[in-house]
Amino acid sequence: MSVDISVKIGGEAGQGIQTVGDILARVCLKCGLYLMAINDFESRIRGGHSFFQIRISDKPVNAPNHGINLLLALDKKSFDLHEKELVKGGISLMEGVDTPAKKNVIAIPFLELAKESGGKITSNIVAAGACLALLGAPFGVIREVITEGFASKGKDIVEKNLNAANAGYEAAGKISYKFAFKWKVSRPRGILIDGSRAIALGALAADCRFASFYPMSPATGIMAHLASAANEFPLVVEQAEDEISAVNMIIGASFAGARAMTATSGGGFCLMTEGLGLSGITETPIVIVNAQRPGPATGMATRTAQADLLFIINASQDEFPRFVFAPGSPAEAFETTSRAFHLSDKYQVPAIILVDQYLNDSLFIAEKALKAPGKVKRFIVSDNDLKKPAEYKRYALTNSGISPRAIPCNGRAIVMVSGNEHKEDGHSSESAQTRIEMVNKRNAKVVKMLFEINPPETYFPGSKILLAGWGSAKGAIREAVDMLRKDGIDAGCVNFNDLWPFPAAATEKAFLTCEKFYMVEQNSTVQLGRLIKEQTALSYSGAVLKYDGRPFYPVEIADGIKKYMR
Amino acid sequence: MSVDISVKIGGEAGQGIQTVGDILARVCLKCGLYLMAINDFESRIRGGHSFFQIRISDKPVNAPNHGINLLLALDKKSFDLHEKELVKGGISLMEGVDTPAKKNVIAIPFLELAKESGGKITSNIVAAGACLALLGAPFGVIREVITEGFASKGKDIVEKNLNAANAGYEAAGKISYKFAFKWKVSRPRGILIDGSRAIALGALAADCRFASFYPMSPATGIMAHLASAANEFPLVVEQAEDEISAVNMIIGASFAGARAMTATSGGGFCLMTEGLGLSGITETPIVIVNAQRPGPATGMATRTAQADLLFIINASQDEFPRFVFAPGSPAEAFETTSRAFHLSDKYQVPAIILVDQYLNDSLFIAEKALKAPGKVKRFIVSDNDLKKPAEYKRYALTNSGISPRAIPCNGRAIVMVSGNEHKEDGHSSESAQTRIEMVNKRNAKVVKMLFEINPPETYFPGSKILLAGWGSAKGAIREAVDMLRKDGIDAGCVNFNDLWPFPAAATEKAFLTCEKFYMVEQNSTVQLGRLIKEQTALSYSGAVLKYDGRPFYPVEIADGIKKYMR
Amino acid sequence: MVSIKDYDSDIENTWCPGCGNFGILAAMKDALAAQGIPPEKILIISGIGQAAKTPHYLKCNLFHALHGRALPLATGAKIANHELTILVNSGDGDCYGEGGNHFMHAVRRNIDLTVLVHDNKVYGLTKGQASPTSDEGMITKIQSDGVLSETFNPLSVALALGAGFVARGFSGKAEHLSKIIQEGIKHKGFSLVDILQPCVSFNNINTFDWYRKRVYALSEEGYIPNDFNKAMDLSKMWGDKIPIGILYQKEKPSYTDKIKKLKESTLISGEYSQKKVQNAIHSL
Amino acid sequence: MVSIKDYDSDIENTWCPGCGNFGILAAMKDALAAQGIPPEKILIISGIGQAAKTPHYLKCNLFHALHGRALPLATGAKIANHELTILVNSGDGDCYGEGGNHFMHAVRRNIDLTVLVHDNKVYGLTKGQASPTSDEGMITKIQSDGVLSETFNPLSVALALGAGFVARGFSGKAEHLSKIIQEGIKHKGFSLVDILQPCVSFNNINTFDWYRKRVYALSEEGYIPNDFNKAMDLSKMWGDKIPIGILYQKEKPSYTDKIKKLKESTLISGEYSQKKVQNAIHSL
Ligand SMILES: Cc1ncc(C[n+]2csc(CCOP(=O)(O)OP(=O)(O)O)c2C)c(N)n1
Ligand SMILES: Cc1ncc(C[n+]2csc(CCOP(=O)(O)OP(=O)(O)O)c2C)c(N)n1
Ligand code: SF4
Ligand code: SF4
Ligand SMILES: [Mg+2]
Ligand SMILES: [Mg+2]
Repeated sequence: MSVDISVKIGGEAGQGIQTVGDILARVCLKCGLYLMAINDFESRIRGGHSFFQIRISDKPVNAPNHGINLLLALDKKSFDLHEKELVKGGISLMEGVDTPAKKNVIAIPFLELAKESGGKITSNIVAAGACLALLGAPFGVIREVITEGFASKGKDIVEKNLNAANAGYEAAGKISYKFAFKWKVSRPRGILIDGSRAIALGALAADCRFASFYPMSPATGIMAHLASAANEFPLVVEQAEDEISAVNMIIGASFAGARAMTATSGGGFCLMTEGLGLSGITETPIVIVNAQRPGPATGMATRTAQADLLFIINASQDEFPRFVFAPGSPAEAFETTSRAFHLSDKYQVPAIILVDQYLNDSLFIAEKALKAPGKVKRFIVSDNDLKKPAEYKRYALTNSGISPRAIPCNGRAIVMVSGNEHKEDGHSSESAQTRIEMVNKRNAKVVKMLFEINPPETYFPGSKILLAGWGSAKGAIREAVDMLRKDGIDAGCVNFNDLWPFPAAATEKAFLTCEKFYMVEQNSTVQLGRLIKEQTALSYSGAVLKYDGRPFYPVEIADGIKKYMR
Repeated sequence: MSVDISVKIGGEAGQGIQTVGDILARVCLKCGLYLMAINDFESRIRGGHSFFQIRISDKPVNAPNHGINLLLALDKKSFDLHEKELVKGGISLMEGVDTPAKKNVIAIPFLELAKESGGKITSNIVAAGACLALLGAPFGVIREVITEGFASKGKDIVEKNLNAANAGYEAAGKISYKFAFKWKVSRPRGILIDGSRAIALGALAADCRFASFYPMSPATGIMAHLASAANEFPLVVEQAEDEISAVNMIIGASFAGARAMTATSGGGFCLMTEGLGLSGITETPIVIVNAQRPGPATGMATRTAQADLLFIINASQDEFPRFVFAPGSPAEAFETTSRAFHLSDKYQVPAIILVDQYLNDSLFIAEKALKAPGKVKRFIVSDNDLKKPAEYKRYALTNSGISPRAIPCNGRAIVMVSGNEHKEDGHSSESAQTRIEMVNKRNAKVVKMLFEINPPETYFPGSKILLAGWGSAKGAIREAVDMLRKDGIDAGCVNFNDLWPFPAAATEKAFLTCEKFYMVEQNSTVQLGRLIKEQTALSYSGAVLKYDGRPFYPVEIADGIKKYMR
Repeated sequence: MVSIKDYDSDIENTWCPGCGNFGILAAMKDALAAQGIPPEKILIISGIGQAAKTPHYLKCNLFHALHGRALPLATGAKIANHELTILVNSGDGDCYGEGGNHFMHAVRRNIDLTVLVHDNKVYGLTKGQASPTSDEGMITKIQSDGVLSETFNPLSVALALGAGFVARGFSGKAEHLSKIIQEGIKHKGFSLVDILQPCVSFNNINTFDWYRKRVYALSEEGYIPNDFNKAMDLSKMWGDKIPIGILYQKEKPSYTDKIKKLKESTLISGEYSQKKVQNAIHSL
Repeated sequence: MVSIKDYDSDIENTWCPGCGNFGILAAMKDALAAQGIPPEKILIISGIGQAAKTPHYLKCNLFHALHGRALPLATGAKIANHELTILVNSGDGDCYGEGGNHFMHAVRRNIDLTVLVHDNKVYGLTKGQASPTSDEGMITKIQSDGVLSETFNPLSVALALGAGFVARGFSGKAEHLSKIIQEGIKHKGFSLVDILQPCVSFNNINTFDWYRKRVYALSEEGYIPNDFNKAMDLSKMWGDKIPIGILYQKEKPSYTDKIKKLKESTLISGEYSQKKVQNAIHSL
């Protein structure tokens, strides 16, 4: 048996779609299934239309599927909008008392059942029960999940929700459904995690001590996770008056010795660009997460995009080294965030992590355990490390370009830092000679920074054609490759996590033997493709681009590539 | 006879160096000479060290010269710092009573002479007189220049300054000087103008009605010129509380129907990037001048650089069309500014003009008259132009991507504009389809915008090797070409004024027949070179880079290129 | 004559049912109709937030701009064409958080805008973080130990900045609010109307009920808003009794009044003159 | 014991001869020495401007940051290590213009910084444009018809924002100023010291002489700075008599006092715990 089923739960914001999705996901997890789920919602709090789409499989899945097998429509609009996405044999489950006219539509009186069991408010739980029953999930696991999930709210609430789930389960239990499959209780395949949470955990694992931010979708979740964990850690999460303040606060905190980060989206990042440069010229480590959404300006606040790459790489006036990363999954986001802190600290440069709404708000299974290190290595010197602390120079010229970094008021070493061009001691300078030395010193770091950069990840590297992408599109691209190969096309792919300093040699190697390569990006001007052209001897042959604010479906990519094959 | 003489006037800020320079420049102008002059100063108001370096020639000169023929040292420091730059036969003129030990140093008691003639404060005028006498300038012209220059301050002041000039002139009159030459009164070769003023005049010639800015070197001069002219025009110049306000104010003014601009430097531009995107997505025309200086962050406030190109082209999240220009002289700055307003208005996109401290603060002769148009064409519709004003849609889909632009409260057409992704009528939208249409609509403009882009300017285009640069480096690059050719190297150059949308075809054509081309830029990472690589099939073979905050001397470029020839 | 219906927009409203914003919307339509300003003659500028969606929900010329930046954008529009009647819809986060600097300097300019701040004491659109006006101690997902900063008092600050029209409205009293908005429109200069606006989704402290028990209209007590010190005292009143109405009003020249050349004509209707530009070029 | 000489820096001073900044520099050294804070134990953070050059001219740990952004940077440093004694040198443009929003919110946080605003009522470093505190009507190269905005009153605004330490100094009275700075350092919370600082190059209205004729020390009159209304009245006094000294002082918990976990240790001296992170990872 091979399971690959997508369930879409649609309704208004505020109808409890998330809860239904969460229950489904956790039941799957406890049954040893793989899954991934996307969240689609509008820039409003109540009403409108949103959905949660979960893909359940017995093999790893890392992208959403286009066709859906089960549509749980919590309102009429959801049915109207998504009915056409049902695959053959798929069915729609809706609120209703009468038997519907269409034969692939099943009506269940969720509300009535809820009233009878757990109360009006539990009608979404009734629906969850019904969904799971259709799919053939065992009620015992549902019971476990609900009991755990509502435990903090008290026994009574647990009971009500169990009743509601049961009512739904019973109501749908006898309906035969083409895509029902055999479930078994089994060890979870890993942990269930979205990008936001992964980044927050990565920051904790890197001993982040201070985070300052100004709320902005889709970055806020990261900070909410950090804030909720903060009380357990030597960590302060500060909401600033604006993004300018946020970035300057973290520079101040880092200068004073705390690892520090911020998270924002494009508009907020704009406001941080001057601060980014301050981090650059003062060589103060900071980590910035830029969670992309469609723009420019306010654009589409709750949608996804990959269109800030060239901006991020070139942001702020003049030039200075920086790291830019774009993880392809929550597990990578965890790793990358920790690494960003480490490398930013080690090289005294800003590190920027590019994620997006899709990655931040989607649930994935991380199979490999996320591990916190036993110790966190810092790169700060104190008097004991210095021959003559009283003569300490913050910007001492060195071969590597890295000067020993002391923190203020921590001994006899006096730390002087300036956002003006400065001498070795940190005082401002008008000298041409000093200017050249300092530019060269900062640029010199790139040599070693490049050694830290991971090559792009390859999948069927020897293939005739290669697809290339970055960040969150990885899962969809890899699945598209599988599809193309199934159709007899010798395709592979190359996915970039580490983007700057650009791994030019590794990139040339990755594309060495292919005949052609095609970019797959969520923007309209092929940003990574252009970067590869700038940085290597290579040119892409075409591109599959999507910029409607929704994540890639693998089939869209495969179809896009096939067009080039003709 | 061939004249090519450089005079450097050095001293403390506040010593009146500018006035001396100005007199020299105007005397040269009235004698039909060519000239160019640079201003070098520190980020302070009094004291320190600054200089004005004027190059005088009987042929057009468009870059400073490395060697100097006459050093007027208003203080000891100036002498110590610059003595070594003197060419053979060059002399230093200094304050002093005794005959100096060194034979190429001449001491004149400027202060004493000033006290006896025009008063203490006129000692710089005494020095100016002495300089001009050494060079052989006719006193009659000096008299004219001083009389005109001080006229607004009253007869008495004019008299005093004339006496001072005369005292200096007499004191140095008998000294024989190798570089003295024959002066004759003649028609000026053109007008004397710096980049700041040229941009301000270009804005006036484009009927700019509103300018808002926050002071920042080296952009402030542009606004000071505009402000001083404002009373004659329907123009308001507003000092904003910060750069964010400045850019949003001009968007508001432009939306309401006024052509509007701002000017800033890198740090301020950072703060404007979000507003730039707002202009992009709302298709509201604005003109931004970014006057470059070394960075990042505060960097070197009064120095020059060309290191913001890639930032400017990619600034703001997501993608939208924009124009980016980089004029190579004040005359081009005038033209380009006017054109920027016109094109921004026509295509409803932001236009950015990249200049720098060197261009803004240096004096050049513009030989061709600067001309204001008889009429300024606008691209605004009103009810009369619309079939059904009541059904007006600000973002109506069109083939060109340009929608008719009406202004608010100007008839029955209701104008609705949103920085969210929007429908044709301007209301926000969550639709994937609308998003695609609007991205495509905006991007569609690029096709026609490209037709507006001038190809890079070539000089000895058929040459074996070509130098390539952008913006203000043009004069120095062209002179370097002359030097190389004199040395038997078959060199030419390609200078970019119009940078975005990038003129890829014209660029490929320009480099078609050369064997190799070399970039000449004032940054450390070859920004234009990388852009050419990204946008064309071409790669540069090397680069001459300068990033010490000082402008290029042609000889540095020629020497840099020669290194590649070996 | 204009009627309230003329302002109806057919755009779907995305506010939560029961939101305090509806009262403000109603008051705006009422005020505009009462002042006889037809939809094509009003310009409404907003930032980003729930409050900032308002202009879409009534028929008007509109610019829905950036978070925090409505005031400078409106200032530019007003200077370009000072005959425009401009309202600004902003939120407490938009106007006093992200846009705080513009708020201060717009007051100093006394630029003739009527600024309606939908003050729900929370960031609504981004789901419930504290705003500058949130009560000290208020607990949110981010401020899990409660808000630590002192509550921002927009009225006191506006007064200290020298504002010439400082008022407070309550979205639960749309008629009273409409009157204030009308006075704000008539006032030639910067008019601040901070509006108590319950957010039913994220603020369960400052609810409709909470306010209804506390607010009282200054006008009913015969208060005359011309004394700075009294106004400052009233602005600080927050507890069992919360005054609404105009706290302070003082006529003084607005920004565009002070720009001499605007006496003759608006900037946009000025005349281009080739000759003058040519003169400027040659006045070297 | 620390002596004033210990703070000497061998960096060339780039201020104009006669500039009011020299008095402030002297007062700072005096205050630090009097408080016995050695150079290696003081951190001075500044924005950009003439004022912001100050930390280079005395021996200290320093961060010369961005124009307008000294306060958030200092806030981050203070939260990271609340044992730091932090002074901020800022200008009227830096603190009330570009940095206006941070000023408002730093006051609201009551973050324990001593903020010295060198208020020369002009943009010095950029050569004489009007600043927020420039007198209405002041003529400059840019404001050729005179400043049109109302003069920003930092003391009134700070009071309205709830500041717990609001003072005014005069750079011509370095001794008096030193005392204020010392009180500011001792005050646990946000301390604003707005300093009347003549700019001899660009402000020929508010000169040393002009001030000397007008300033009087509040302390000499036995003024007790504990009454908000009196302080507000004093803050608005500007003319023949200009009060200097502490206008208002009120002790209340500072921002870092309110963050519970900082009671135990500074953030930077906290302990990393692998176990806790691992717990967080598994608390799903
Ligand atoms: C530069 C920028 N930062 C952050 C955001 C995200 N954002 C949108 S609305 C909002 C806050 C809204 O709060 P408020 O102004 O009080 O309006 P409300 O929704 O409460 O009416 C924020 C932070 C943004 N759009 N742009
Ligand atoms: C983002 C940014 N904008 C503008 C500037 C230019 N700038 C430097 S100092 C200054 C004003 C200084 O005025 P003030 O803060 O009053 O200090 P002062 O020089 O008078 O002491 C300005 C506008 C800058 N450095 N950065
Ligand atoms: S979140 Fe609050 S402010 Fe926003 S619409 Fe809902 S109730 Fe109104
Ligand atoms: S310009 Fe003014 S503030 Fe700056 S150093 Fe000179 S006198 Fe002082
Ligand atoms: Mg709000
Ligand atoms: Mg100042």
